[in-house]
Amino acid sequence: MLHIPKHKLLSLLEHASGSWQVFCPSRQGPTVNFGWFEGMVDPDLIPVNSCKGAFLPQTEELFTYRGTPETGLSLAAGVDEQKPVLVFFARPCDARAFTLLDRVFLEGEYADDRYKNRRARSVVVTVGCKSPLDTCFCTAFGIGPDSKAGSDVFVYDDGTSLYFEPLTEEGAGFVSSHSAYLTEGGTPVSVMEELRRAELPLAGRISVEGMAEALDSMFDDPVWEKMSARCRGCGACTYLCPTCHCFSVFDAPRGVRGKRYRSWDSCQFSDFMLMAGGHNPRPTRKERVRQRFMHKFNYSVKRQGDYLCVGCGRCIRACSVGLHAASALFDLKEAGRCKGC
Amino acid sequence: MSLDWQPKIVGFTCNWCSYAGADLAGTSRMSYPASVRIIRVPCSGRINPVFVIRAFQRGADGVLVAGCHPGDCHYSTGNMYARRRFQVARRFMEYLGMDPARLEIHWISASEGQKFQEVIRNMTDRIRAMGPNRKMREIL
Amino acid sequence: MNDLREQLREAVASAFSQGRVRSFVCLEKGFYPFASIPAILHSGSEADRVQLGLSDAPLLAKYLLDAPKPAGIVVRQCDALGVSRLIRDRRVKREDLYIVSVSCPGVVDTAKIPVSPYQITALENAGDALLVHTALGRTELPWASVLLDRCLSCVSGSASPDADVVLEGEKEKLPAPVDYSGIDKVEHMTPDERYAMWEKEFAKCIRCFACRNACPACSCRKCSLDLAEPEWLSPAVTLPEQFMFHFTRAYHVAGRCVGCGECERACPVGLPLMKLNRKFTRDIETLFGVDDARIPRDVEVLGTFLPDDPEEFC
Amino acid sequence: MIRIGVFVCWCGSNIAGTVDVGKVAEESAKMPGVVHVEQNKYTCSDPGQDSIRKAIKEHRLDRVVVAACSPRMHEMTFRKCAASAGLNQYLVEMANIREHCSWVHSDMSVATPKAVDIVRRAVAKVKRSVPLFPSTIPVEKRALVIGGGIAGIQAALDIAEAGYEVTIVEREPTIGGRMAQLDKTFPTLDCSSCILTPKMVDAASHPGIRILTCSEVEDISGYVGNFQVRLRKRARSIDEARCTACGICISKCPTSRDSEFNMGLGTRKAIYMPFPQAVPNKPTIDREICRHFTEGKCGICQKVCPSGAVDFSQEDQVLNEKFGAVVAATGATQFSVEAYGEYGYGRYPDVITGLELERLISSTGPTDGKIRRPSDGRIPRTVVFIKCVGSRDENKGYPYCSKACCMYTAKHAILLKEKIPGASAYVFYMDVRAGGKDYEEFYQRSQEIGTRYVRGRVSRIYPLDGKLIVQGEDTLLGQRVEVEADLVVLAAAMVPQIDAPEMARKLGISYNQYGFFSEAHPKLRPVETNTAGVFLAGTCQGPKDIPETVAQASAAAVKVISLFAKSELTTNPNVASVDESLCSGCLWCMNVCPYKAIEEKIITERAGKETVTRSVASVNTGLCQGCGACTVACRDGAMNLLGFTNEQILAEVEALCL
Repeated sequence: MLHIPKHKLLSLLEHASGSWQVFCPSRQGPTVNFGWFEGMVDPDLIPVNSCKGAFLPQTEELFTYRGTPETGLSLAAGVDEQKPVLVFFARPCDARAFTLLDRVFLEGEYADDRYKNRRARSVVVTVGCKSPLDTCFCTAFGIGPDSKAGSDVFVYDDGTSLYFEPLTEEGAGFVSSHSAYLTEGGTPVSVMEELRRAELPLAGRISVEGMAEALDSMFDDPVWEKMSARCRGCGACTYLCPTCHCFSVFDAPRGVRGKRYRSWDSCQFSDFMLMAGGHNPRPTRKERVRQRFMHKFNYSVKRQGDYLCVGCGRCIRACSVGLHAASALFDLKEAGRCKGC
Repeated sequence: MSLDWQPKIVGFTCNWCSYAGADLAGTSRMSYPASVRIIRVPCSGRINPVFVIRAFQRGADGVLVAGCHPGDCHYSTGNMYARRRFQVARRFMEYLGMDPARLEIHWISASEGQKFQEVIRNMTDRIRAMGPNRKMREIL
Repeated sequence: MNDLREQLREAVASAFSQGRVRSFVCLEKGFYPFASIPAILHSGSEADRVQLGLSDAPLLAKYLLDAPKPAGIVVRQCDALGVSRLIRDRRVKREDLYIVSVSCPGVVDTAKIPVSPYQITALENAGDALLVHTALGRTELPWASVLLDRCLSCVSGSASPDADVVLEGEKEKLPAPVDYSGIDKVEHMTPDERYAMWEKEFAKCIRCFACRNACPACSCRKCSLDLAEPEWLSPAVTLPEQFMFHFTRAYHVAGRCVGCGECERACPVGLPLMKLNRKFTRDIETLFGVDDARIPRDVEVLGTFLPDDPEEFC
Repeated sequence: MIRIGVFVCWCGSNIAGTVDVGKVAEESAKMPGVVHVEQNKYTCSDPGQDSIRKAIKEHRLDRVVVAACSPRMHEMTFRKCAASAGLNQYLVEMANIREHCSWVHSDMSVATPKAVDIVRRAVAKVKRSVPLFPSTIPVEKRALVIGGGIAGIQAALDIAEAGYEVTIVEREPTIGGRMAQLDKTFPTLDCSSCILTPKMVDAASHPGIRILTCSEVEDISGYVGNFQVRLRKRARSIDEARCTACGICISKCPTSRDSEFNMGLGTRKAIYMPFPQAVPNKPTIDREICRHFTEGKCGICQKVCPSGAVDFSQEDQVLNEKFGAVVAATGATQFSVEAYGEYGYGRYPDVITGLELERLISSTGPTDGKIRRPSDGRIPRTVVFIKCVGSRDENKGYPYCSKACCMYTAKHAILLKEKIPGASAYVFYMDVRAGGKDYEEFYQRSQEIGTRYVRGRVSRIYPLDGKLIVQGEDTLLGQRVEVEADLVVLAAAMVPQIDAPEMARKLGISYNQYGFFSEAHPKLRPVETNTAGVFLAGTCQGPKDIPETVAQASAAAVKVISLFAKSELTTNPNVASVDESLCSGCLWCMNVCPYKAIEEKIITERAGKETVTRSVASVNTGLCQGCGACTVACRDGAMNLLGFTNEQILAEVEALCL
């Protein structure tokens, strides 16, 4: 396998950033966050945020306009970087999440042009998850520290070197174009073994078996009221989630010029569904929290055939009042069981 | 920095004192740099510090907040609130990294046309030396 | 300890049985056994759920907004200040509340315990130390090193006297002056350094509003930052807008912040929000001679003035 | 669809000389919403205004921007012009390209783009303007005068003479106030009573004036033209209609106490008239000491009253009345000179205050006008006057100058010499302030007759052999002075009534750090307060002498009269306005409002399936003066200021920064 000493990684990325827009984790004070490469990279810690921003930026400019209805309008499409996107050090859960986002943005009748453009020419380099956190439960969704779904290159980290395993044609292309930085030889067998054997203590407490079906009859279950009572209505869970993808579109007019943007939005915000006439179909926390989990564990299974959750645990770490996918799955299971008895 | 670069200064002035002071500078033909653009509000107590941030966001190089001298407010107490608000808000803006010289707060009475002139001249000189503001500024 | 929990449970149960409350805001065991979560009880039969919340306790005051009234609440001093804030802001009425106040030795932050929560079998407060029991044995950690940040500048570990029930147990062991050294550090930077620092911090912000939603001083029915017209804040998450957001949020709680730090605890990306809030708090204290600006007063500091306030404008 | 017309004025060469008006017009035409632009030589002239009217009609303009001079100059002109063309006058905005542009710049290449920016600001603002409608409020044409001293009497007489009803509320049993206690007045030395009592009688007999004595204001609500006032008329225990003021009751009453009117230098009965010329001329029973009330005994007065006017069962009356204007004439009181321990007031009976001396000089006083020492009744030969007791002294009193003391001390010195020929007078002073018509001459006169003015403070007074030894320093000569005095008179400062702050709160007006009521503007609105419809007269606003007091009282009366001359009041529509859907009801806005114009309002609304009530802020548009301080106090963004809305100001900022 091709490999590179860890301390030389930065020079590889600096080279890569010549022809790629690199999205990777870097240390920001006490935490590690995903973001556009600015000369720093941190392969060790699991980032606070997910890397969905590589293809679905929190805020992106759709187009600019100029003129007035009286004088006529001219439009110019938002600047789309010419360089393809390289996601570096995604985690297996993140990579898997990309495949879920693809179903939303690429499949069906309409494809989202801007997502498609970024995604089409991209390469996702995933690092095997050597030290999963106490909040990780990807195995509950059939993912694991060595899962390859959604990745173009898989990287094994043996502590001193990084071993590159190309999985796709694009991945192979990326590796070969950086062969100058890589040395051939060896297979990180012990790392591979370690990843295979890794156990996630949380996953043992969670089972999604039959969850989608159980939820079919739980829309009016009192459990929603109980679960949502503590929700503070912020968007931390949805914004850090690798699979949440809601956005809103709005203008920023400045005199005779202006821009149209789209930005992430969150179903947990009280006015997410607020209509111009003042009606709000999801007026309370209960409806909003229910929407979030029904979407993840029921609607998406019906629509796209998969849970919209990869067990990354980010919502667990993000929520200040302990309302997250794991607690929800646990509580819903309990409630579902009680229904049966 | 080009010497004829003209900074953009947004001036919030109360109607009764400082706007009238600026009028007096005009009727007395006291010239000053064409840097300032005035927004008239009834009282300095109407000036929300958030307006200042908005001005910097949209491209102001400096912001002037002006009202009646404390004790002379047309509404008796408006400038007293303004004084407290801007004492803390200005410190906070500086804490966020805004250059202190870009926000000035002055008490300018209706009879102080000359003071208005001096304030604009001095402020313009200082900001001209610093160059355009880039902090908090949006790119269009 | 357990004794205090038992007293608390009884207080909650009797509040329901005496018809004093229709709901009770308290803490209960969360998904992780050592992380407490907020609970809103609706009958005395649920009183068994009540926990003191020795670790990771979220602050509860804001749940009073929606809890059916009359509503009971269990408060430590930090939460008592939040409740007082809501009362001064007229978002809840004191007569609609049934306050059970408990003394507090500080709340453990399990994130500061270098042991996986799955391994912890029990946590024990042993005076100056926290004893962490695991299957493998016992780890002893200095008490101050495992507390939530907010406990390090605690107003008082005593129970709040303005309560309907006062439960005294162990009290805060740490003298707790507010630490302004972080603010001094920022103040000593040049404007450009400060700007660069905040730019970096604000770039992390994902505008999830966790800070605002957790804050007992941010209780507007509808936040002005959510309005489409006038657009105080654009939904575009760009740096200039981040400055607008963080300026406005901090300015709106200036002189009203109770210093509980729940914003910082709620922030999922770890922004040092108290560095913003405390800047205002300290300036207000020094400029206007306010004793401890964290304590809610009948008249807001920025909603009043003295004719001889310091004059620095000319 | 918004259709803005922009009218760019040349103002002859005033604007066109420095600003390329054509260019401004051209740029204005490109601004969003602008459908019509024209230039005028003089837009404010008749033809200029005609062209605006014509354009409004022809181009169906719904907003107008006039780029010309300062709005402080011609905003009203163009508003009226637009209104005459059927456009709501608040849809007119001015762009000040003269005072703020052409007159302060000389370079056309600089002034022109600035003028364009200024127009852009006005366009952006007017786009967000909405029609506003001044509301009219009726005026209750009755005035309330609080305080029946010379200020209140004068104000009441002037208002009543104009044909409006006035009620004087006086808490003492008689009107007359401080002036009634004085003997002579400076600088003319005419007798105080001789000029005051006729006015008191005039007031009492005026058909338009009602006098309520023993009465106080308990509460005031409402706003200009419409004040709701709750008055309490304390029981006098005398049926005023029956009483003939024969005075038998007074002579037979067995109980007495120190007379307030005589500053404690004499006594009065439990049933009493403060002084013989009291108005109304009816006695009052002091229930605190009357034996009928304290012990349940006595009742002599009732027995001796030939007309059966004594009524022990009388109760306080509470009156709720409506007034259109209020004149506060609550007066001042005398500084408590006990603060100056070194002068020995209270310990040495022969150390007295100026007001006490007035009573000793007065022929209606306890000594029938003979100046006698309180201690032994002897006629004093040497009298020391000490000025600035409590005034101009931050340590023991107040820093302000009490204004009248220099002159009344000069008067006392003159009267002393008149009453006791050969007596000598020493005046210890800091400065002599004799600003006023004939005042300096009056002061000179007091010196000419031999009053010795010693510049310096008195450090100590002590008794010795029936005399008071006054030690001080003559700072002009730099030597110690010691005077053996028979009597020492302290010129005590005028200080606000103790309950002045409470009264100010009832009136919704502000007061200064001492407690004197604050006028709306120290120079230009000296009798108005910051609460519309409340005016000030006399010493409640600050130390004054009689001429000044009377002048201010008449000024206040004129303000009331001009208010009443209108059948209804038009309110300024640029007032605060609450978006109830946003208001969280914290009411912090209420605290910052200087006009008490914001009150709590309980609203009921649907929330889901429930009906809930909650409180929100509500603006009384009659009281609101439109300062906008509340808007910044409002975090919710619920409070806005019509004509200067958040939307407008943010749009202006944006327009200027483009």
